[in-house]
Amino acid sequence: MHRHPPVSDSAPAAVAVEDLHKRFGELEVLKGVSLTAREGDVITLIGSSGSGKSTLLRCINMLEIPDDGRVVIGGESIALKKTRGGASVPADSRQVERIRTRLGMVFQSFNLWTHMTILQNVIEAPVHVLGVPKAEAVDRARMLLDKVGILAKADSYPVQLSGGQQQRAAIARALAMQPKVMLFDEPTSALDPELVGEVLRVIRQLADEGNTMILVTHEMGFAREVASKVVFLHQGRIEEEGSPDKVLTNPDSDRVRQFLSRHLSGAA
Amino acid sequence: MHRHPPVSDSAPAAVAVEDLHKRFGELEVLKGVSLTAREGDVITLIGSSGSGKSTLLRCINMLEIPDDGRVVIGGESIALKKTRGGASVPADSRQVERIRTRLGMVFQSFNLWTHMTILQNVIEAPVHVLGVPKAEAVDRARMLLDKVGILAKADSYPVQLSGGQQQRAAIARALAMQPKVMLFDEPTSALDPELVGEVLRVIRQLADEGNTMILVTHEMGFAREVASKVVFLHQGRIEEEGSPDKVLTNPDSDRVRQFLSRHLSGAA
Amino acid sequence: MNWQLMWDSLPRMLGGLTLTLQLIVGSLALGALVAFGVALLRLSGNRVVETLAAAYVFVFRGTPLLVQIFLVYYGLGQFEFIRDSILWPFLREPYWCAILALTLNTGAYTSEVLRGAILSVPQGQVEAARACGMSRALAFRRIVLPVAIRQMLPAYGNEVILMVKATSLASTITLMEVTGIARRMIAQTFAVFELFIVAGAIYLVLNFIATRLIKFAEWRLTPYLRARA
Amino acid sequence: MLELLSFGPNGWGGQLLMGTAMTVAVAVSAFAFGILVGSLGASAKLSHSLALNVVADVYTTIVRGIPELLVIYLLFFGGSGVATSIASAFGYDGRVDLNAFTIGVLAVGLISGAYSTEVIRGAVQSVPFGQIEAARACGMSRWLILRRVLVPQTLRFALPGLGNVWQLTLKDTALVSVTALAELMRITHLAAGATRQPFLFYSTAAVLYLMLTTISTALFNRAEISANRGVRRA
Amino acid sequence: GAKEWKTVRIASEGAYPPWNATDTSGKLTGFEVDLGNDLCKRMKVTCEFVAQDWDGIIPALQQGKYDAIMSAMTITDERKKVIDFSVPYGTEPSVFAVVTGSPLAKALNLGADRVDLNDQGKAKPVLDKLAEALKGKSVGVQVSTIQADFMDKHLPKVTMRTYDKIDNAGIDLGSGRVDAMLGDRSVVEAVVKATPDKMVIVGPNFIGGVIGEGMGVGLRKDTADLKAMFDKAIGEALKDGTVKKLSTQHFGYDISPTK
Ligand SMILES: Nc1ncnc2c1ncn2[C@@H]1O[C@H](COP(=O)(O)OP(=O)(O)OP(=O)(O)O)[C@@H](O)[C@H]1O
Ligand SMILES: Nc1ncnc2c1ncn2[C@@H]1O[C@H](COP(=O)(O)OP(=O)(O)OP(=O)(O)O)[C@@H](O)[C@H]1O
Ligand SMILES: [Mg+2]
Ligand SMILES: [Mg+2]
Repeated sequence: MHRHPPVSDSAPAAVAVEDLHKRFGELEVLKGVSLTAREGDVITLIGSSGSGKSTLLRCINMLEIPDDGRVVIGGESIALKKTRGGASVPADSRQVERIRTRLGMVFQSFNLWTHMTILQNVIEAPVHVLGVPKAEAVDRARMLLDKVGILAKADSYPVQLSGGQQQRAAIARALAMQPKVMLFDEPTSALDPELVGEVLRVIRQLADEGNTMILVTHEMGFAREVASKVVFLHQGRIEEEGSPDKVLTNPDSDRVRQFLSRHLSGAA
Repeated sequence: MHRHPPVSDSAPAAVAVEDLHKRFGELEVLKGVSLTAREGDVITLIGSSGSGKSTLLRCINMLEIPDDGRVVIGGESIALKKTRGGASVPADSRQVERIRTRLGMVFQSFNLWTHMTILQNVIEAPVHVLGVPKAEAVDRARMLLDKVGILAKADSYPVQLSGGQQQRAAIARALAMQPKVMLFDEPTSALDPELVGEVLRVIRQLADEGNTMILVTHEMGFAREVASKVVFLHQGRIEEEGSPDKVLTNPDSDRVRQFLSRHLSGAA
Repeated sequence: MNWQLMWDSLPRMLGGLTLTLQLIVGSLALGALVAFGVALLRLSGNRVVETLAAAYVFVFRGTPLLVQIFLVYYGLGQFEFIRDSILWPFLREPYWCAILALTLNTGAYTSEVLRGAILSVPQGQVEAARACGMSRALAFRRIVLPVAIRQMLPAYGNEVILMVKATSLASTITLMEVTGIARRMIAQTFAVFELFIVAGAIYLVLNFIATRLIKFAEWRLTPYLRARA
Repeated sequence: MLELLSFGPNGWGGQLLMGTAMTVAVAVSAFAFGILVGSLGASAKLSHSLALNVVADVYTTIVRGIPELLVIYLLFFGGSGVATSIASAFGYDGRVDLNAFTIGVLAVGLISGAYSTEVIRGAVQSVPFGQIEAARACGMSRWLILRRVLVPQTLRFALPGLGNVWQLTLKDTALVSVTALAELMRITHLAAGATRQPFLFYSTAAVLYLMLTTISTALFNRAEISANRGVRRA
Repeated sequence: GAKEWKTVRIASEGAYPPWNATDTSGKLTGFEVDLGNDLCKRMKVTCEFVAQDWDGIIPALQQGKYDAIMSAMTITDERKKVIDFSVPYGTEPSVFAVVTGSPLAKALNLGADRVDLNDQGKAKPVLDKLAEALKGKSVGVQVSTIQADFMDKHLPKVTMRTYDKIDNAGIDLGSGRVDAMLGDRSVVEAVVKATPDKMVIVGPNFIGGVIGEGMGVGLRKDTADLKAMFDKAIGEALKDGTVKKLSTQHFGYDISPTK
């Protein structure tokens, strides 16, 4: 079985998160998270529901503005400033926009644009953000839709798709930007095992090409297969991180062991 | 490990689906599906994305009206009639409403009511459909929320919840009606392994109490653990059905074998 | 009912149709521009600008159009410096006063409709756009505005209908559009009822056409809603 | 000049105040009546009965399509006749005279109702379908879904539109002045005519209408905030 | 069968002083209200005055919302086609007003004090001169009035602008949007007086013809008995000087119709 090779420590950092804090009102969701993803890394975030995984991903591309800490993408630190009210905001929205073009994101709830067909969803950003010629974008989009197996649905609207089809459309939309870094929030939650295998193959290929990925998943098998590093988040803190073999088979933390022991070993 | 015992053939049928057909425009999604769930049965629907699993569940409680075929719940056949335009509609909407109170449903996309808190979401139907006294409904709701581990979120609104928390709220909402039959559309897609184990336990308990469940899942381990019968759907037809051991380990159909072989055996 | 009179009055009233149509089209087109600008200002994030835009909307939504037309037409003419300014050749004409008052009025209403529609675009849709690196402006142009415009069409349809009828108030500042002619004929025949019904029928036809156009636009622009069925 | 606006024997203050009160009374009654009519109209439009669709469509098209003044005239001149014949059908003979207030409320309410119909219909259609499906799946009846899920969610989408309809209704009451009901606009006409100070009185009327708007806008904003709870991220 | 009249409901606009007005307590007042009360006393009926906007005043009479109109309504052939009138109880000439010092102030001095439009021979030359003087000019009148009819009939080539209220024509005259205004003498006087030194009344008083036979009580066609009662009462009031007295009180001069 092809496992992802560990990425050497000397590779440049594609994403670095330093001491990130995020609060919603009273509730502190992230309590100081630090994480580095090197080029070619595939980092899997696991942890129980509500532990802050989605929030961490959303902070990385500034959909949520962290209250404290730094996010560095490809060596460039995203500048934040405080408003008079004490809230954090990006100092330079141009910078955030520029950086986001290098970050692809697949949302837990897909967020396809309902007023566009699937094909239009996929070509939208390449054409209007990157300025790719329309014909070229369409070609690439069709290729991507084919890769995820929903080319037949290219001219359907999102409401006409099954859950798994929507999720695949969202993946194709993110890939169409050819981002250096991909953030996936449970990209396989609505997919059947066959398709999970397909997505796994896509992710591996991207990683081999030197792209970086951070993904949230609940499927331990998938995490083990795909990851170069597994990070276990617990109540807004990193409880344990390391190679998949280490974290998933022989964790130091009792909490992680307990989490894994509840996992249905029944499957295979 | 506790496996679900096969239910005897003599138990009365809780849900019977006969030769169901459903078409969306040109696309025939269900092409004659027949299925019987006896009291205490836990039927798992598996199959690739777009094979019609959600549509089948939605036809059972008449959220989609089948173009042809019969649905019989607890011995009562749901009467359909044709409009002049040729579309099928329920002959008696009272009957459908009454039957739905005996059918719980958890949606693939949760569909929590956004204008209500989680607690209000859970007590809504018991209080207003079944006429349960408010105080009693609240007690039961808190008990259920506790069971699925989100009691702390009782007074939050759905947007404030993480994906897994929303899914658990949706499960609690369905259980609050104490339905005889539960329809679950990927009830664990957003849950981590620990919570999956928790849901498994709830489902088993319900089955032991004589309730019937039909659920769609992509997790073969979960299917194997929970099901008394596994049904494999392929392009709108039942390709194979039988005991979990039979279908998941030693299927007759090549298609099923192929589907399972792609499954990541890696996990355990 | 004097059917003969009603029939005979029709051609004369239709003589005012050109003017009525000019008022409708002119004020709707200019009003849409104003509305768009004002809606943007109201969402700009700049306190001062937002307050000014809100004040404009407040005043013009809050007072009857009749009073607005009256104050624009009779009020502005009271000031010596306006009569001496280069604007007077325009403001002297009831035609331009009517267009001005109608434009300001519909601009205020339409900007509210548009703003509401913009705010109702689901957050997830915007986030997805921002996550692709779209700037605020681009996300606005490609995602928010198209969805908002589709969403606002029914409410905007109401506004169009209101404007069609509102042009009839131009008769109070001496313009001889359809209603002006109707009132002049009433002065001659005292058949208030009959003549207002004929005029009403003309507006009804105009509005019927307007609503069908809006419905058609709605139908064309929302294939994704029809897709459900 | 300000003496003309005072509450003394030579001032129009008292009349203006009473006119304002009358305007509010007509507007509130008509708006409420309009919401009722609008809800019926919207449900007719959304129903699957072709007959109801057509009836509702004819209603909104005609009432919205003809100038408001004509609706008021029609009721003013025709309303009593209709009421009389309805009454005689119930065995009452004699003339039923609708007073100016009733006519005003009916006329403005019918107009307001036609606009509310459209606003409510649009709002109902923007409620995400999954929300209704979830309610159906619990066995809720149509009526219960309406009351517990559709109305609260619809309200959220409809409130801005209904705010507009309210403004419209408030100002349509000005046209009721043709029935000589002593509302704000008529008092303004009279005072302007009697004192030959049109600007003073029209500006005063504008300010009074603005005051009503201020109050009602505040109320609508509060309603919107409470209807929108749980919608945007906290 | 003729009904026995006990109360008579009379409509008035209440916004056309000094003919009719509304006071600051909302009550109808003015010459016509005082006269109406006097007439009712003579007819031995109770009077009830109702306010009604000018635009709908005739249709509402036909509908039976009230029984009579006293609202400075001139008796004209057109109106007679739809309603009945009593004998006139007052009359007023129509006059022009222009801005002080405008060229029209001179040009409209047509060398006649009073022009009876029924007297075609005498009226013709004056009207020709008038048309000549107003060539290319615009005149403001109130909508639905005899002055509008006058413009239509005698000055069809002159631009006419119609206003809801004669006061508005006055405002536009002041700001230079129209060159002249035409209206009932008492009302034009009031407008001119409200802007002292700015406007003047010029030219002759026009009477007769489209200007009508004076103001009468408007009545439904099916109430001949009421018309007879009003005719009789007005005749008495004119004879014993009541009309003259009330008119002097409200207008400062006598508006009794001249035979
Ligand atoms: N409203 C609709 N209009 C048109 N096509 C539809 C509609 N709903 C579903 N479909 C199509 O029907 C097919 C079956 O959909 P369904 O949602 O039942 O799939 P599924 O088996 O649940 O898949 P998944 O595992 O991805 O959720 C899909 O091809 C989908 O595109
Ligand atoms: N907008 C918000 N307002 C208030 N609380 C929020 C908001 N968004 C998230 N939270 C809370 O923050 C916590 C972390 O949420 P997050 O979505 O990051 O969890 P997660 O790890 O992705 O969980 P899951 O696996 O269930 O998706 C949860 O307790 C959630 O209720
Ligand atoms: Mg999450
Ligand atoms: Mg599905």
